Amino acid sequence: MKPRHKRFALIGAGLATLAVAAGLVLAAFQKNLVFFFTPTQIANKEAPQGRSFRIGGLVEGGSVKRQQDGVTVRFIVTDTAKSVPVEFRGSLPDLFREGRGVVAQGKLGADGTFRADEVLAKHDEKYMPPEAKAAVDQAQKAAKTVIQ
Amino acid sequence: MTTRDSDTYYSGNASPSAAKHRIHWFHYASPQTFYPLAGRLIPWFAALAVLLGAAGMYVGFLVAPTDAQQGDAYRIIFLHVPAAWMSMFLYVVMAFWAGVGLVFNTRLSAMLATAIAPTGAMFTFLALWTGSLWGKPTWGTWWVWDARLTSELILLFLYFGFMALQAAIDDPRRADRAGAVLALVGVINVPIIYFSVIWWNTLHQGASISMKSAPTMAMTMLLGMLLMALCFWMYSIATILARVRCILLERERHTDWCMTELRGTP
Amino acid sequence: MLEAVSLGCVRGERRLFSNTGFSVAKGQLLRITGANGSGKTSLLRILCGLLTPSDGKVLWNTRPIGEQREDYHRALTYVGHLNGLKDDMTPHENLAVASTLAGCPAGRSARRDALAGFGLAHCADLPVRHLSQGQRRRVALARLALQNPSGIWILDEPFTALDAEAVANLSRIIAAHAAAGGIVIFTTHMEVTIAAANIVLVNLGQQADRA
Amino acid sequence: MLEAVSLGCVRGERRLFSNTGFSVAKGQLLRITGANGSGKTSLLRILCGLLTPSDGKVLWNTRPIGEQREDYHRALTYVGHLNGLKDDMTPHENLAVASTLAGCPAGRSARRDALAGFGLAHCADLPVRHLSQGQRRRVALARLALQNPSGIWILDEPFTALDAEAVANLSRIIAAHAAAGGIVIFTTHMEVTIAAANIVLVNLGQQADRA
Amino acid sequence: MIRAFVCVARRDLALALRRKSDVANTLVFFVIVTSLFPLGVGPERSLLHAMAPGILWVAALLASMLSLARIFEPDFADGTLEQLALGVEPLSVLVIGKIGAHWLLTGLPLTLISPILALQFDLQPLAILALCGGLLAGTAALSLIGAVGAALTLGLRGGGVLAALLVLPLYIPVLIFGAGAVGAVESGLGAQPHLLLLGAFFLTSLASAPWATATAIRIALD
Amino acid sequence: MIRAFVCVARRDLALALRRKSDVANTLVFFVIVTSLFPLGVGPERSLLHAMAPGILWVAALLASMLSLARIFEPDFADGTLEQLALGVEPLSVLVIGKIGAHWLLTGLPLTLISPILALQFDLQPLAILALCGGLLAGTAALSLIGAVGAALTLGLRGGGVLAALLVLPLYIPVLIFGAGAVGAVESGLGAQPHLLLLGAFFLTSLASAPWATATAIRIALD
Ligand code: HEM
Ligand SMILES: Nc1ncnc2c1ncn2[C@@H]1O[C@H](COP(=O)(O)OP(=O)(O)OP(=O)(O)O)[C@@H](O)[C@H]1O
Ligand SMILES: Nc1ncnc2c1ncn2[C@@H]1O[C@H](COP(=O)(O)OP(=O)(O)OP(=O)(O)O)[C@@H](O)[C@H]1O
Ligand SMILES: [Mg+2]
Ligand SMILES: [Mg+2]
Repeated sequence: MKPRHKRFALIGAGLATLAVAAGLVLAAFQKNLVFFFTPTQIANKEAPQGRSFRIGGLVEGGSVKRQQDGVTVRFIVTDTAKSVPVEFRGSLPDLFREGRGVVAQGKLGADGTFRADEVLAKHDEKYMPPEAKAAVDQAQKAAKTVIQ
Repeated sequence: MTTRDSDTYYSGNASPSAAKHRIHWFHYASPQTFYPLAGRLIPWFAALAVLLGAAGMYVGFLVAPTDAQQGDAYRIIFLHVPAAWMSMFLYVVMAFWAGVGLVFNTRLSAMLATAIAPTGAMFTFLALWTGSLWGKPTWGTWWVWDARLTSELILLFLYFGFMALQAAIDDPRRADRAGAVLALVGVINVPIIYFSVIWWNTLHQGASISMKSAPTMAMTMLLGMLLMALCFWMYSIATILARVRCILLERERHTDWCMTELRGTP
Repeated sequence: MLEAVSLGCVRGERRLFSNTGFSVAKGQLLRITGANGSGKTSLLRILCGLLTPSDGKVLWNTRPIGEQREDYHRALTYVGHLNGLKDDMTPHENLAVASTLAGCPAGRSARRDALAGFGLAHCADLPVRHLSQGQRRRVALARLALQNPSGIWILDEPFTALDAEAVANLSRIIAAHAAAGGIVIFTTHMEVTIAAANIVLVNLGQQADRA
Repeated sequence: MLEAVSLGCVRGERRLFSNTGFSVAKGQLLRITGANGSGKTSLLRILCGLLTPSDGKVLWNTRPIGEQREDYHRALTYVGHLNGLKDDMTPHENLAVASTLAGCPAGRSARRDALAGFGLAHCADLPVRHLSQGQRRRVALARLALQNPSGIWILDEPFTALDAEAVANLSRIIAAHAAAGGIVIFTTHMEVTIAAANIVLVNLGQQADRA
Repeated sequence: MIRAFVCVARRDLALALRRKSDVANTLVFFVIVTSLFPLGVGPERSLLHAMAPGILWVAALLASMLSLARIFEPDFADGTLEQLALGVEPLSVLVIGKIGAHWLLTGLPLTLISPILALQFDLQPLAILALCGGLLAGTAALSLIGAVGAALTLGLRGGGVLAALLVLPLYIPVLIFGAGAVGAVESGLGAQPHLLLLGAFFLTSLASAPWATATAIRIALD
Repeated sequence: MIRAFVCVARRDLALALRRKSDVANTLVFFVIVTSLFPLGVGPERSLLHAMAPGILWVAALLASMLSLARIFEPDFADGTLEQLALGVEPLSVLVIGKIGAHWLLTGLPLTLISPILALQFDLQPLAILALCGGLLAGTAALSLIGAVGAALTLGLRGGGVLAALLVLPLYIPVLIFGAGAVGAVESGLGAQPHLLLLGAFFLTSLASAPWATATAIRIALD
């Protein structure tokens, strides 16, 4: 092989390798590779069993109940299709509100209740003043989007 | 791939005639002309940075409305987002100039890369710091190992690695070239940072501003953010130019033009 | 033909030499002289393409060596201060690797002859770590016997550690290579007589004290 | 007075020499000759006490050196194939450590003079890793100028890598040491003229091919 | 080209087998690290089980990193590296040969021995499979990336640490996905996406690392 | 004698500080190992807490072991070791100088930095104290024992591994008592007996290791 040809061969091989790599990445994103699981996934048994994992979704309106002991909180996490009850002992983040996003880390109990060690608030990418927000909420009342 | 490195290896400043041909294109790439030009530009960029910064702060903290979800805590956005943008942008610019230096053996572009690194690292740190400050009230934690946060941390390490590598090498020419290799290898991290929120579902929010759709953000908020971003940009240019001037003097102190320059400013 | 065009070299803060030019044609010997630290090794490494000169360029057959690295390396054999031998391998194995990398793999018998030519027949299968200083140098030099006959040899102090007999032998080999149309560029502090028609001298002068 | 009594040495499977004996008195030079691989380095290391001979013994002032290691080492300076320099330290620092270990710490000015004597004044404060081959050798040899004047010098190929001027200088220094009542034992493959009254030669013969 | 590649790889293999240390060193290190933990942490089963992916992967990563620190150094010191750079074939091809040999001597044995060590921690068979698969691609990626760091710091003052500092940011994703794969299986999910990403990581480094390494070596010889 | 001892120790300190690597190397390694674990194991608080003594001690032990592997090697390669052996003072005294410098450069910084790393793992103040005390005596013992191994394997072909194999059995008691001290405090018991044993271990090695090391070096030079 002449030096020129050799060089082309090497560059070609490099590019081909990169192409295959890109293919693998795309294939990987077809599967679930996630920071948290949604209630639907849990319902479909796609979430880990007997192991600590994260669950994400919206706090269902009116579901937050503080227990007698004052530190334990129960609420329901939903992705509008399915929902999972969550139990948590500890202090909640400021942004924890009903109807807002939440991510909780913990284990799924045998009774289907998710026992959380940590609760984080997740918000979306929308920033707007309260008045505008109210207006938007009015308009979109029915179609509440599932957070990504 | 061999032609590439062979160019850098043998030609470059080894061919004064080539420099003469390029002179129209690369007029300002010659240190003698660049040095005074940079000196003249710095005050302008610095002034712009101050003005834009003042305007951005004013809009961000006094004009922009409270956010419906987060209240006033969201105002940290005016530092966080511009800093995060600059951290990625500067890395790409740095890698670009380092690569140009490696391929064409031009001294100035390598020095530019060296000068960019500390500013880039500073903005990366700022993004991480403001981000975790912001995370505590909003998410309820300083730090989580999600893809956006981890990859941004890796970016900081890459900046550090670049600087440490250059500091460890005495010979400036070798330092430039070794740094360039590292910078180029690290570029792959930047798209990962940017797209991480799309590829994985992260705790970090997705993009509020994108090319494809209208911003999901009130106009005044957006304005404040853009002003701050411009301010950071101008600030970066000013500091980088100043740093390049220092590096130039240090490296070329034996040349005639540096001698006269140094004597001129006692 | 190998040409150096106004080469300059700066190491650390010191300018070792500048505006050094010469050309060596086939069949010629070039000896570089100069005191310790005058930059001989640096010049040889520039000629090999291992070191980038601070000014000037090296041409081979009128083209810069960087543009034809593969062809140039095929013609080139460099024996530096370091022997480039693996301590854990035998002379035989070392030669096998070296000749393959140089693009002209040598068979076992060719290697045996090369080693015998340098008086190493009896220790060709000892690991190099057990050889004496001079024997190691001989193994490094044995590569010369395997490369193509019209190539460029660049030798940095090839005579160090060799005994008188080996020095005479190497001088003979160098002279023969030049006579066969090869190019030899070398440095040495020893007074060696090489029976060759055409020796060019380049002097790098005293220890480089200039700024 | 240093005496070798019927020394023998076996390395690996090979017997390098046997029944080698000699004695060197104060003011004498001993040059050991022999082809590459004949065992010169091994002999010198035996004389230093670094290598144990397979037979025989080394006496200093009629007592075996192993029984008076501290006194013997105080008198001894060994410069081997390896320079024994730390790459990251400057020549100055290297000399300071070496002289302290040898039991006669040298002050800054003494070290400066020693280095200047070997033409290293201008690179006395560069890290050794930046020095050329010959300059390193000179630093190793500069230790000789700091040790006690009636000591034993054992030098293994001290002239390698030195340029002509430095070779002449070292020969002068060796001759002066002998004249002052010291002992010098050395090997070299170069033809060096040392203006000393009393040179003893020991030949280890051809490359040791014997089983 | 192939011939020179094979020659370099065989040379390195032969040298390592002759010294033995290089092969055994990494393995012994790996075994020691993973076995010391139960000693240090105490014998609690569930604890060890939960720690297993992390320990195994961190140990593998460290073993690979440490053995890489000296991949080019001996060649640099004895002058064979400059002979490689003066060889007829592109340096990047020879570099792949060296890295390949390094992987055969560290990554592969490490992968092969890992199932045995995993038994210590009660991992399930499927998780062990994910561990091996991950290590196979992961250690190869580590070797490739590490070689760049080693070449960049060749002959420098702060060598070892600096290499670690340069290389670690790029190691972290490998660690996360590698340990993630095992964890995913343990918690009843598929390891596939993690493994695919590791594979992609490996291929990307395969395409870019040899070039970067070769350039870095030339710079170091300058 | 004191002068030569101080000279050797100062030389090694100066060299290390000049190369930086040698100091930073161990520290960076220690920091990296302890910080990689949370990445590999996952962020579960209680798990990390339980693992803490083990992780910290294993990391310290590995850091010390790895840095020891090359304590005599560079001196051997550049000929300064033979100059030490030809020095006027007994080699064992010079060896203590070298080991002392090594400890100042690895054991001490490691001990000093360990409280900060311990914070990552939520250890209580008393446990951190036990950790530091243990590391102080423990790393010194590790340096002494490790030096014997390093000298024994100097110039041998299987170097690194062999040293590890020789030295490890002696390291393990240090690990067990060291991690035990921290664990004892965490579970409400006193760390004293563990610490006393570590001290005894240190003194025993101080009395015997330098002599053994010096002898091994002479053998290696032969
Ligand atoms: C240490 C933690 C954090 C890190 C490392 C981080 C990093 C980044 C980076 C790299 C970007 C730029 C990427 C892009 O332009 O798409 C970014 C953008 C952004 N971040 Fe963060 N972030 C952190 C925490 C937070 C928190 C806590 C919030 C809000 C609660 C936040 C809100 C945003 C917003 C609104 C953007 C702009 C997105 C856009 O419009 O493109 N970040 N962050
Ligand atoms: N990185 C560096 N920094 C400072 N000076 C350097 C560096 N590298 C080399 N030098 C200096 O450059 C010169 C090296 O020259 P070179 O090794 O080419 O000498 P030489 O002519 O081959 O000498 P010798 O005959 O001793 O082999 C020395 O004076 C050395 O001090
Ligand atoms: N461990 C060993 N096993 C086998 N042979 C060995 C061993 N060590 C040394 N040798 C042999 O002993 C001889 C070494 O001799 P030595 O180094 O003393 O030679 P020398 O006379 O100094 O040679 P030179 O002039 O080349 O320096 C060599 O022939 C070498 O092959
Ligand atoms: Mg030289
Ligand atoms: Mg010898």
